[in-house]
Amino acid sequence: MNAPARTGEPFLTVDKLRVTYVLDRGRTIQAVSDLSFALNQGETLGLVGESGCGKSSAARAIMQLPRPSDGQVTLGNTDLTSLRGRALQQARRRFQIVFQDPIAALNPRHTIRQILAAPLEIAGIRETCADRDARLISMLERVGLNGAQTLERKPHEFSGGQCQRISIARALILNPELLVCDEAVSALDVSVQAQILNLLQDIRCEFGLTMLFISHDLAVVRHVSDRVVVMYLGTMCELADADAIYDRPAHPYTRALISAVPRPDPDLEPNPVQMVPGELPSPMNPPTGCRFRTRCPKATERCAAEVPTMRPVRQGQMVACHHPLVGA
Amino acid sequence: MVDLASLRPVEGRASAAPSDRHARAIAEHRRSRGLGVVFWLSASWLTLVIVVAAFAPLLGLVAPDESDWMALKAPIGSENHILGTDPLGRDVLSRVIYGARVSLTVGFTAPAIGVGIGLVLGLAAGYYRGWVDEIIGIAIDSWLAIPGLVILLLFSVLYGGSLFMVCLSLGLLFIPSAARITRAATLTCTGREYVIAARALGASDLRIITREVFPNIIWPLLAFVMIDIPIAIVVEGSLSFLGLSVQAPTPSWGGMISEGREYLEASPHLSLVPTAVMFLTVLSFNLAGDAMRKRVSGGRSGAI
Amino acid sequence: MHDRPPVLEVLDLRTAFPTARGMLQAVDGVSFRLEQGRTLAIVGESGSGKSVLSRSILGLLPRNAETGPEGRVVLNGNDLTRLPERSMRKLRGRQAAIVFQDPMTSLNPTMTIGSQIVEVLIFHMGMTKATARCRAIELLATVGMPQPATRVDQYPHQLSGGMRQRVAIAIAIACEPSLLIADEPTTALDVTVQAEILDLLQRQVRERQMSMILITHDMGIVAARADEVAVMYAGRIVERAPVRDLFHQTRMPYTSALLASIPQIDGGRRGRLEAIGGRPPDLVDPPSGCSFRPRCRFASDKCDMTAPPLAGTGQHHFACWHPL
Amino acid sequence: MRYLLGRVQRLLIVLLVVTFSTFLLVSVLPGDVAYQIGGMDASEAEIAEIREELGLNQPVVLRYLEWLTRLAQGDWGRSLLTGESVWSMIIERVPISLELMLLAQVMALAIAVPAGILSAWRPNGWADRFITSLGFACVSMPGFMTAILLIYFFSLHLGWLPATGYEPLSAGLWANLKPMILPALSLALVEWTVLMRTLRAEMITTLQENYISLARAKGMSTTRVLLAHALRPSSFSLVTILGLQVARLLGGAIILEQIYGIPGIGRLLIHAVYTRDLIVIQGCVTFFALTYVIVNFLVDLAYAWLDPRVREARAHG
Repeated sequence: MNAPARTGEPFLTVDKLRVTYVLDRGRTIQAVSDLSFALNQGETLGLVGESGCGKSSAARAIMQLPRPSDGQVTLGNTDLTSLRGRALQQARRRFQIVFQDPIAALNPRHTIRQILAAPLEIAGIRETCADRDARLISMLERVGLNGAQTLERKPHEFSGGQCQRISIARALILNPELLVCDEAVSALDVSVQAQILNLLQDIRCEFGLTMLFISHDLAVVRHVSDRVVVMYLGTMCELADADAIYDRPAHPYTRALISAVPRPDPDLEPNPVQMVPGELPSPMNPPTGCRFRTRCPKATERCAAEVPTMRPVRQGQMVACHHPLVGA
Repeated sequence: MVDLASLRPVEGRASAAPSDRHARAIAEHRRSRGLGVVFWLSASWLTLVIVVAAFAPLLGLVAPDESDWMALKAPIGSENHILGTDPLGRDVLSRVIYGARVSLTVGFTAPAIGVGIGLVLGLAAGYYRGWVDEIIGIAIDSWLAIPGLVILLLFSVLYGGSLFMVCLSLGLLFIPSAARITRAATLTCTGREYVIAARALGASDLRIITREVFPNIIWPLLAFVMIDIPIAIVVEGSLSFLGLSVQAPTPSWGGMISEGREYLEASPHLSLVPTAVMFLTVLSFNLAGDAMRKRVSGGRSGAI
Repeated sequence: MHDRPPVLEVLDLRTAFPTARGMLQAVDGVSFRLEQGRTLAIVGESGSGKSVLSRSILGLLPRNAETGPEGRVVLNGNDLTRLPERSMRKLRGRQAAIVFQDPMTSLNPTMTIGSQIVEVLIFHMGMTKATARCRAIELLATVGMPQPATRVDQYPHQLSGGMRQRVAIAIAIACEPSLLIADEPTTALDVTVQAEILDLLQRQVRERQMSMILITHDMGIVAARADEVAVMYAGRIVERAPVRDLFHQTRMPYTSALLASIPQIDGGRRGRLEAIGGRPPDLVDPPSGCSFRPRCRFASDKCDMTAPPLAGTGQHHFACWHPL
Repeated sequence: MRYLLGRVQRLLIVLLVVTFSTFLLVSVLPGDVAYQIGGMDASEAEIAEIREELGLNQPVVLRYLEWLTRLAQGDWGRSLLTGESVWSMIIERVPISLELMLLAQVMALAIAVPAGILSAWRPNGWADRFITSLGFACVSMPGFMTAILLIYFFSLHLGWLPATGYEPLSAGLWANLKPMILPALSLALVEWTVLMRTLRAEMITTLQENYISLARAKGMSTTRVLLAHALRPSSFSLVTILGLQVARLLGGAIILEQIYGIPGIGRLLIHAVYTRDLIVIQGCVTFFALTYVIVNFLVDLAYAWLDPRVREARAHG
């Protein structure tokens, strides 16, 4: 499963990404502040956090849908944030996205052929109908659908799982290098989710894809990712290899998140919630210093005074906390 | 109330011999979604009116403005004037038929103009937002601030009673509502993921508008146009009632009703015949439009 | 254990909806019993009929729904299926209450949360407005709402998802019902808030000796919070057992396949998940015999012929000709 | 509060745009008013002199600005024909049009609200079908046709109600109301359908919401669910449509005022248009634009009162 990170230099680097939404007349919300990470070719990075932590805004910013308010995103050696107009549209072939709601991601009025042919038309690939159909059918077969029967039908005739397969086919048809999955399996049932996760694993190896997997489901993220980023209220808490972050979490929030997930084993007593009970602070005026301090059992004055910066605590594990859980 | 959509069954072949329960359910569903007898009744009346109006000259009718001095204010049923004549001896039946031409032309062209322009404005406002949306919004508000009839008055007085001008000025009246409906539909549509997915594929704005947005907003708009047609006929009727629509010799329903007003006591049929014909036509448009809207929007129609 | 009559007894309940392709059999003959103070988890994927079951029990179905004539729902001795709407209404909220899934839409946006609690108290308990308001504030405190006295006059949009679900729970337990149905109460919430809400639910149910039906699709919640479990598939209960038996001695192939396809958060086992093949069943035209047959590894012609009845020893029942 | 200031600013712009465009439109009118004043046989010199005196030769923009500044000081200008102050003409007729419009709206609402709720409760039930087809019948009958039919039955045949005329309130309430019933009814018969359909569509969507299922699960009776729970969240677009209608009805009752002989603003405007009395036309249109702006503003306030979410957003806004 862990495709070896082949080439050394990073393939996708995100540097100090910031996303700010402007509410009416001058009030702004910082959905993402100072997100930075590097991803090697063929590696999968999990982006996990509760709702409102900015993981989806980060994914959309990386996809330049819309462009981030600040910070840089480079894919291979092209700086996506500086691209404009035609150049950006051309570059989009190299990175694609799969959305959460499978049905809403497909235009209800188009047939599956129109949906899958769109990327080819936009990229200006001219070919005869026969060749194009053959290409579409082979891609549909590749994602586990009966190609011939599917082309003529419309999205409402398919189940959630099938629509997601069609979305994946559309994303892969131009042979992208980066695939962003924004809660791609969250809307699916467990049995269908397993099918799609297996499919994602197969295509990752076959297409040599680098993947960014965004989800609130920690178990799914662990299953899919090589490395994981944990976010809270727009900021990065921790970045580490998947096994390290789940077995030896360094940030109190990561530990609280992992312990809160109910395990499917009746003999385990549900763990007590390791967080100060209370509500998520409003993103409009986040707490000073470390944003998690209002719910952190280990918060001190220093946490309120000084914003913690990401620093390594173990080999391949970085954390933004003044009192990391070392040796936990 | 469980929303049926969440229970949407996965595709599967309809069983070969549906048991009676299945048949009953399918029939019940088709009935509530079908067009129904009301639709066919109104559709047939409309076709009758359109055909008769279009081929009026071939029907061998008396010319609408030809006065038969022998039979002034003849009652209904007199020999060569089935629906009688008006005080100037003109045949009521032929005037009603030729009057239909005015009403139908206005009824179809005015909403077409209004929705045409409204569509473009609504699309631009809904898709580009920002200052485009602001300016179009103010223009629409200003347009609504002036009561419709005032504009019609000014226009008809300015340019006299040519049919073209009536259609144009009436068309302008339909722009705000069409623009608002299009803008609302465009806003919801651009929010959906398939538009964002198209952008992610590198599609240009033009392609997104024509291929992704337009096919999805055309249906609610067409359903809405069906409401405008009867309104156009009614407003044209009011205009000709005030004598501001097509000028005297050409007959129009509103004009006939207005002229017949003085003789309400003696020969009410002068007003009541055009009233009845106009009422039936407008009612048929409304009922046919509602039935089609039910079909398009899946059962729970009744949108304004 | 069985001296007292069960709080709720459901016998052969059937519910179907007319659709464009025929009758959709959402609940296809469900029977179970629920003793006082016990928590029964009903687990199943979407389209398995678990939500429709909860609404059928309380009679909250849309008008075009058809319920099987021989179905019985006996709550504290009275058979709800035979009650006229008027007396059914006296029961709802008084003897049985429900908490819905999406806190964002299950509270009236134009009414203060206080008035939505007071309404139930006045209608069912005959309290005056004043006493009902104090009781509402007490209830908000018991469900863990900070500064209940000020929050009582706030509107739902001023509260977070977790807080709104607490208000929904306060409404549900206001009249001390004997049965509480929680229809996926935490699915729309984050995992940390989820734990708090489930703790709250379990505490209230234990303190008030209520029986609870917890509907969910998350096996983790089932393992942690339920006494007994019923697994639903295509409108039928395919396996029913105490929670430990279900996890450790699973007999129904569907249940074991479901457990195997859940990604694990502990331990490094990665590799491919054992996904169940095929697609969820079509409830309008269900397969003959056992509805899991097309996706089951152990299927035989017998499974194709007749649907297996829910049988088994002691408290562990399952509907399968070739149990594991 | 900033939100409301934004709204006021936008509505002022609308006011300016409306008045300027009308001024432009009106000044292009053929058949110069000077001829009206000078009479048909007036000589060219006299006509030129009248035009000069009334300042009709100045460029349009200048005349508009001059008119605007005078309006700002409360001077609505004088009628070119009778010399009577426009403001007094309008003020004299406003109560009449207002009374007609209010009566019609009250009647329309009294029919539309119960009908809307009833038909939304059982979509496609017998009540819904009956009310909807009744609605279509009323909408298909334009105002002037209903007026004629009402006159034909109630005043000509039965003679209960007068067909025309207007009695000021000073002549006694019933004397005032009597001639108003038929016109208000013919107006209400058309307007109630739009209100009913808006409320029906909104109610149908609201009744699908979860909080309605919760209300039923709480054991609330159907009437309580419909009135206490479903009505308020469904009344938002009803208020908007009501606002639009009120603004339109003030000017839109032109035909009925003509038929029923009620000296409202509508008739004043028609007369001004026929006689090309620019200043009066401008005055009337400005008055309509003003009512539209004010009514829109009131609708916004009603929104805040009805929907706490909007009130909350605006408190911060």
